[in-house]
Amino acid sequence: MPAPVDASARVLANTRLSADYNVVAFDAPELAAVTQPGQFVMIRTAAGTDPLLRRPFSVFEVVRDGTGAPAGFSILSKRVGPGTARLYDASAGDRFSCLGPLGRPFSLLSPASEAWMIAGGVGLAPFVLLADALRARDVGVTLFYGGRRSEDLLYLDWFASRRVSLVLATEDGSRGTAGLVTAPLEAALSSAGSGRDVMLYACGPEPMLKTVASLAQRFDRRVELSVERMMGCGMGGCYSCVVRVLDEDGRARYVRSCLAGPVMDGKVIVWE
Amino acid sequence: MPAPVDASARVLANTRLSADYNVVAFDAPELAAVTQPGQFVMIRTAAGTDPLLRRPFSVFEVVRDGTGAPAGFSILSKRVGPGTARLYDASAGDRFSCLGPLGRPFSLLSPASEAWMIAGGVGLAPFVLLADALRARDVGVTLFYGGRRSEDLLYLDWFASRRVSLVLATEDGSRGTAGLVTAPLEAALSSAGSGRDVMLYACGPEPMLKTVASLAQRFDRRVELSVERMMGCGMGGCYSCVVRVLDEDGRARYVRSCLAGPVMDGKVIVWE
Amino acid sequence: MSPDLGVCIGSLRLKNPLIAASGCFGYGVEYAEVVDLASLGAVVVKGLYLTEREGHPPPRIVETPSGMVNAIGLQGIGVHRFVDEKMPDLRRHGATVIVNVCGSSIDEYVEVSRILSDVEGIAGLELNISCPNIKEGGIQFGCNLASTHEVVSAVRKATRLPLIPKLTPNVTSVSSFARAAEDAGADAISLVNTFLAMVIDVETRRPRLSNVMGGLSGPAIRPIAVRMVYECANAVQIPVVGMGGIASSQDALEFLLAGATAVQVGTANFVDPFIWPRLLDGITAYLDRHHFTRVSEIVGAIRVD
Amino acid sequence: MSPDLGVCIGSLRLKNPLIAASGCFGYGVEYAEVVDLASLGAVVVKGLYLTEREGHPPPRIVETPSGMVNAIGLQGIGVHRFVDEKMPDLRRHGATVIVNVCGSSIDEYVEVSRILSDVEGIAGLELNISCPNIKEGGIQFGCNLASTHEVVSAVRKATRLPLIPKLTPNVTSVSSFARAAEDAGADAISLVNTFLAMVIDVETRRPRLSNVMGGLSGPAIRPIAVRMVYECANAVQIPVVGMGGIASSQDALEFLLAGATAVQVGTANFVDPFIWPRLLDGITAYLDRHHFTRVSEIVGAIRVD
Ligand SMILES: Cc1cc2nc3c(=O)[nH]c(=O)nc-3n(C[C@H](O)[C@H](O)[C@H](O)COP(=O)(O)OP(=O)(O)OC[C@H]3O[C@@H](n4cnc5c(N)ncnc54)[C@H](O)[C@@H]3O)c2cc1C
Ligand SMILES: Cc1cc2nc3c(=O)[nH]c(=O)nc-3n(C[C@H](O)[C@H](O)[C@H](O)COP(=O)(O)OP(=O)(O)OC[C@H]3O[C@@H](n4cnc5c(N)ncnc54)[C@H](O)[C@@H]3O)c2cc1C
Ligand SMILES: Cc1cc2nc3c(=O)[nH]c(=O)nc-3n(C[C@H](O)[C@H](O)[C@H](O)COP(=O)(O)O)c2cc1C
Ligand SMILES: Cc1cc2nc3c(=O)[nH]c(=O)nc-3n(C[C@H](O)[C@H](O)[C@H](O)COP(=O)(O)O)c2cc1C
Ligand code: FES
Ligand code: FES
Repeated sequence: MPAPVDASARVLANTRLSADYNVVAFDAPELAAVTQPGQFVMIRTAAGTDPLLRRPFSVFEVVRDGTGAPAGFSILSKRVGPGTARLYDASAGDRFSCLGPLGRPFSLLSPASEAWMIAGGVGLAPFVLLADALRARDVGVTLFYGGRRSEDLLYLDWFASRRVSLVLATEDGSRGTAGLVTAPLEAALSSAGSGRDVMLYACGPEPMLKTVASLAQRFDRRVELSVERMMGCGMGGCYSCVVRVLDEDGRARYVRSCLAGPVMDGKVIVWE
Repeated sequence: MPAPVDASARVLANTRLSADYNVVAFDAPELAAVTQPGQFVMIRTAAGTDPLLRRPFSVFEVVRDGTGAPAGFSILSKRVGPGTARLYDASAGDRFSCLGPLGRPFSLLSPASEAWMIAGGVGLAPFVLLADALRARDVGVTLFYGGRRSEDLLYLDWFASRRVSLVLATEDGSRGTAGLVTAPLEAALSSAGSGRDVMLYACGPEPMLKTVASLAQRFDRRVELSVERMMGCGMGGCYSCVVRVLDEDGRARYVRSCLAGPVMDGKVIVWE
Repeated sequence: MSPDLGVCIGSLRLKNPLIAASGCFGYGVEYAEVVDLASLGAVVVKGLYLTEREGHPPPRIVETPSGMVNAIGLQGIGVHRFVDEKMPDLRRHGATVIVNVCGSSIDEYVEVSRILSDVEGIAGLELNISCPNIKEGGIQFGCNLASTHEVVSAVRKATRLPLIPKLTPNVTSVSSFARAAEDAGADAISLVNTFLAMVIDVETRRPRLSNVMGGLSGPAIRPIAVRMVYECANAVQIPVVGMGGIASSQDALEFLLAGATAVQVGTANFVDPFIWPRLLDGITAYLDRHHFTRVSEIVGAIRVD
Repeated sequence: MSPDLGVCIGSLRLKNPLIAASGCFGYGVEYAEVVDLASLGAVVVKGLYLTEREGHPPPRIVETPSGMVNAIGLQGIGVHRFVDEKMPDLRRHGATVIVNVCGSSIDEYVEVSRILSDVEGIAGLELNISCPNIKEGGIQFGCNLASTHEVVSAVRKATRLPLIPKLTPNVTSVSSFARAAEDAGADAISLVNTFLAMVIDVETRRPRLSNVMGGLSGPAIRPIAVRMVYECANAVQIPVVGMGGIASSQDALEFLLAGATAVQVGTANFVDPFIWPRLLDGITAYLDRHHFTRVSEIVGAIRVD
C-alpha cells in the first residue's frame, strides 16, 4: 500500500445536491492516482484550531483530466456539524489539507462472482469507485440503496449508466419499496440460488450494517462492511476508532478501524 | 450616542490594495447611518472559537446607495495575524458579525479653525470619514501621511479630490520627504502663525502619537489622538484596553480606551 | 405553557439561571443599553475591595486557542464609590445584583461584606477567594482548605446575604474546597474561576502580560470546568453555580445537567454581548423539546450508569 | 553553520528537542512511512503495563474547542509483546525509544521497568503516574507527594535507564511534585499529562465518553502547561520535558523559553503527522534569526524583570 500524502488541495468545484448533501472535488493528482475503492481521506476543515481534528471521508469519485489521467478526487459530504458545514460552504479555490489515501480497501471480485452493494444514506460514498472497479472487471453489480426520502437517493443515473442494477428503498415510500433497504436485500438473498456466488458490500448506519452482517451469516454469503467510528488521526496513532472483533483464536479484542478497516470482514465484528 | 448594534453583515466587496492592505465593504445600513468619524466596530473573524475575540477596526468609509443613503461601511485592514488574514481572504457574500458603532468620535471644528490630520500607515483609517465631515463644514484640512514605502500611501487621489492638502513622508524616501511624517509636521507647526487656530488629529503607531502629543504641547495646539490598545470587548466590560491619563485633580489612573476613547485628548495621556 | 426558568440559590430566587460573570460585565451599567439587565437571572459585578485599585499595566489580556488569559489586576473603584455611583443605576434597571467581594485580608473581606449588607438592592455576595492573577487576589485563601473555611466563616458571621464563595480550579481536589465552604456556612458555591496560565512572546522572549501570569478563561476550559462542577455537585448539598467557557445554550445545559443550579457567562459576553436572549431561548426550547416543565428538573439530570 | 539542536536529558543525548508524546504516536512504527523516526529527538511509545490491556469501549474521544478529551483506557499489548513485536522494527528505523511505563501497583512499575532495562535500543523510561482516565492510571500515585516519591524511588533502584516521571497537571502545586520526583532520583521530569475533563451530550443527557471522564489535550491547554513548565523549571535542577498543546514551532519555543530542555508533541501529530520537519525548521530558523548557536541557549531564556 503506498504511503499516504498530505495534499494542500484546491477545491475544483463544490456541488450542492440538497440542503445537506454536497460533492466537493479536490485538485490532488498524487492522492487520486493511488486511491483504491473503500479508502478514505482525513480532511482538515479549518485553518485554526476549531474544529481541531481532521474529518474522515470516503473517496467518492476520481476526477480525471482531458487525457483521462487522475487529476483529483471528490467526496460526498452530508452536513451534520461544523466540519461538514465548512465543506458545504466551500468555494472553488479554497484549500483544504487532505491526508490519504488511508485504510483498507474493498476486496475485488472476478467475473465468476457478483457484487451486491448495500448503501444507506451517505453510505453511498464508497460505492462509485467500487462499482467502477468491479464493472471494469465485468463483474455484475447490484446496488441496494436506501434513504429517508426520494431526494436522498443520489447519482442513480450514474449507476444506471454503468449498468448497475438498482434496488431502491425509502423510509417514506416516495421511491422504491417503503421502509429499510435491508428488506428487499433479505428477499433477494432468500431467492438467490446457492449456485450464484454473491458477495455483499455495505456502508451506512450501524443498525443497517448489523442487519446486513446477520443476513450474510444466515444466507452464508461473504460480506465486507465499511464501518464508521470517531477517528482522531486515521493513522493508527490514537486508538480512538476501535471496533470489537474476534481474532483467530476466537478472542474478542479491539482493533483500530483506520488500519484494520474501514472495510472489515462482517463476520468477525462483535457488535456492542 | 445611539446604542451599538450587532449586524450580521454581508461582504459587499473585498478590495486588495497590496500584499497586506485591503478594504472590506459591509452591508450594514443601520450601523453606517449612525457612525461618527473616529468610531470603531468590533468584528468577529471566525465562525468557531479560534480566533475567539472580535477585532477592532476604525470605520473607514460609509458606503452609500444610489440615493446617497448609507448602505454600509468599509474598513481598511492591514494583515498582521489570523483575524486580519481572514478579512484579507474574505469573499463577497461572506458574513461577519460587526458590533458598533463604538467609542468616542473625533470632535469637529467650525470653519474658523483648520484641521491637521496626522496618519501613520493603517492609521489612515479614521481620516476619510473625518475629512468628509470637516470638508462638509468647509473646514480647511491638511493630511500629514507617513508610510514605509510609497506603495503604503493609499487613497491619495481621494483626499486630493476633496481638496485636502497632502504632506507625505516615506521612510525609504520613495515619496514625499524621507523619514517620519512628524518631521514635516514639526516644520509646519513652527512656521504656522499663532493667529491660525490649528487642531491636530492623529492616528498611527504609538511612537508617532507620542511625538505628535509632545509637539502639540510645545506649540500649544489642541490635539486628539486615536489610540490602539488590545481590546477584549470594546464595550467597557473587560478593562483590557486601558490608557493611563491624568484626571481633573492631576491623579494618573487607567481609563478604558473603548469608552473614554479611542479618540482621546492628547494632553491628558500619560505615556508608559 | 412555557417552562418555569426560576431557580433558587439558597434564599435568593432568580428568575432564570443565567448570570453575568464577575469581571466580564463591568459594573453592569456598561451593558444596560444592549441587554435588559432585569432579564438576567443576576449580574455579578466586578470584584470590589474596600478601596480603589489601579490594576496592572497593559497588556492585560492575551488571546489563546479558544480562550484568553487575563491579568487585569482587579482594577476597581472600591466598595464605597460602587455603592454611591453604580447602585442607583443598577436599582433603576431592576438588576439582581451580586457583588464579587475581594480582600487582601480576612478583615477586608468581612468589612466589604458588612458594608454591602446594608445596601438596598444587593441580592448576594460572591466571595472571590480565587483570583489567580494578583498576590492579594484571594487565591492564597482559595488554595488552602483551612483558610477557605476561616474566611467563609468570618464573612458568614458578618452578613445575612446569600453567600457564594467562588472556588479556584487550580487545586487537586476542588470538591474538598466545596465541602469546606459548605461546612463554613456558605449558601452556595460558584466555580470555576480562571486557570493560572502564561503566554510568552517568543520574538521578544517576554511574557505577553505585564503581570507575567494570568487566568485562562473561555471555551478552552469548558470540559475541565464541567468535570469540576460535576464533582462538586456530587460532594455538597448546597447549590452549585457553574461557569467556564459557556458560549451557547448547549454549553449552559451541560453545566445544568452536570449539577449546576445556575450558570455564569463571562468571556462569551465579550464576544457577543447580545448572547443573553439567545441563551435563554435555547434553554427554553430544550426544556420544551424534552418535556420538562421546570429548569430545576434538569439540574444534575445527567445519566451515568 | 546551522545551530546545534542537541539536548541532554540526564545521560540521554537527543539529536534535537522534539519528542513524540506517548499515546499520540502509537508504537512509533505506525508513523514510519510518513516520518523518518530517526529524525526525531525521541519517540515515546504508548503506555505499557506488564500484560495486555483491552482499553475502554468506544466512544473514546470527543473533540472540544481547540482540544480533545480522550479516555482510551491504555489499550496496549503489554511489555513482553512490545519488546518482541515492536522493538525490532523500532531499532531498524533507528528510533530513540522512550517507553511510557504504567502500573497498577509499585511492583508492576518496577517489574515493567526492570524488563525494559535489559532490552537493546531502549533509551529511557517515562513513568506514567498521571493518566487521569483509568482507575489504575497511576494518577493515584501522581496526585500524592509521598506516593510519587515512593514509586519513583522504587523504580530508580530497578533501572539505570534515564528515568522521567511524567507529572499530572491536576494538582495544586505541580512544582512540589517535580521536587518530590527529583528527590527520589529522577533524571528528568515531563509534564503535562492531560487535564481531567468531561463532556456531556445534552440531547441524550449522557457523557460523551464511555468512561464518563477523560483527559483534555491540545492547544486549549497550552497556556496552563507553559505556566506549569515555567514553575517546575524554576523549582528543580533536573531537566524538564515540556508538552501540552504544541502545534507550531512558536509553541515549542514558548516551552523551551519557559525552561523546558525538550518538548513533546501529542495531539498536533493527529492533526498533522507531517508536522515534524516543519517544527524542526521553524526552531532552526528562530535560532538563526536570533543568533543562537545552540538550542540549549534558549532553554529558560525567558526575560522576566
Ligand atoms: C472512515 C469514514 C468514512 C466516512 N466517510 C464519510 C463520507 O464519505 N461522507 C460523509 O458525509 N461522512 C463520512 N463520514 C462521517 C464524517 O466523518 C462525519 O460526519 C464528520 O466527521 C462529522 O464532522 P462534523 O464536524 O461535521 O460534525 P461533528 O460535530 O464532528 O459530529 C456531528 C455528528 O457526527 C458524528 N461524527 C463525528 N465524527 C464522526 C466520525 N469520524 N465518524 C462517524 N460519525 C462521526 C458525531 O458523533 C456527531 O453525532 C465518514 C466517517 C468515517 C470514520
Ligand atoms: C480602536 C482600534 C481601531 C483599530 N482600527 C484598525 C483599522 O482600521 N485597521 C487595521 O488594520 N487595524 C486596526 N486596529 C488594529 C487591529 O485591531 C489589529 O491589528 C487586529 O486586531 C489584529 O488581529 P489579528 O488576529 O490579525 O492579529 P493578532 O495575532 O491578534 O495580533 C497581531 C499583532 O497585532 C497586535 N494587535 C492585536 N490586537 C490588537 C488591537 N486590538 N490593537 C492593537 N494591536 C493589536 C498584536 O499585539 C500582535 O502584535 C485597530 C485597533 C483598535 C484598538
Ligand atoms: C477579563 C476578566 C476579568 C475577570 N475578573 C474577575 C473578577 O473580578 N472576579 C472574579 O471572581 N472572577 C473574575 N473573572 C473570572 C470570570 O468571572 C469567570 O470565573 C471565568 O472567566 C470563567 O468563565 P468564562 O470562561 O465564561 O469567562 C474574570 C475573567 C475575565 C476574562
Ligand atoms: C489519545 C491520547 C492518548 C494518550 N495516551 C497517553 C499514554 O498512554 N501515556 C501518557 O503518559 N500520556 C498519554 N497521553 C497524554 C499525552 O502524552 C500528552 O501528555 C498530552 O496529550 C498533552 O500533550 P498534547 O496537548 O500535545 O497532546 C495521551 C494523549 C492522547 C490525546
Ligand atoms: S483514528 Fe487514530 S488510531 Fe484510528
Ligand atoms: S475593550 Fe473591554 S473594556 Fe475596553
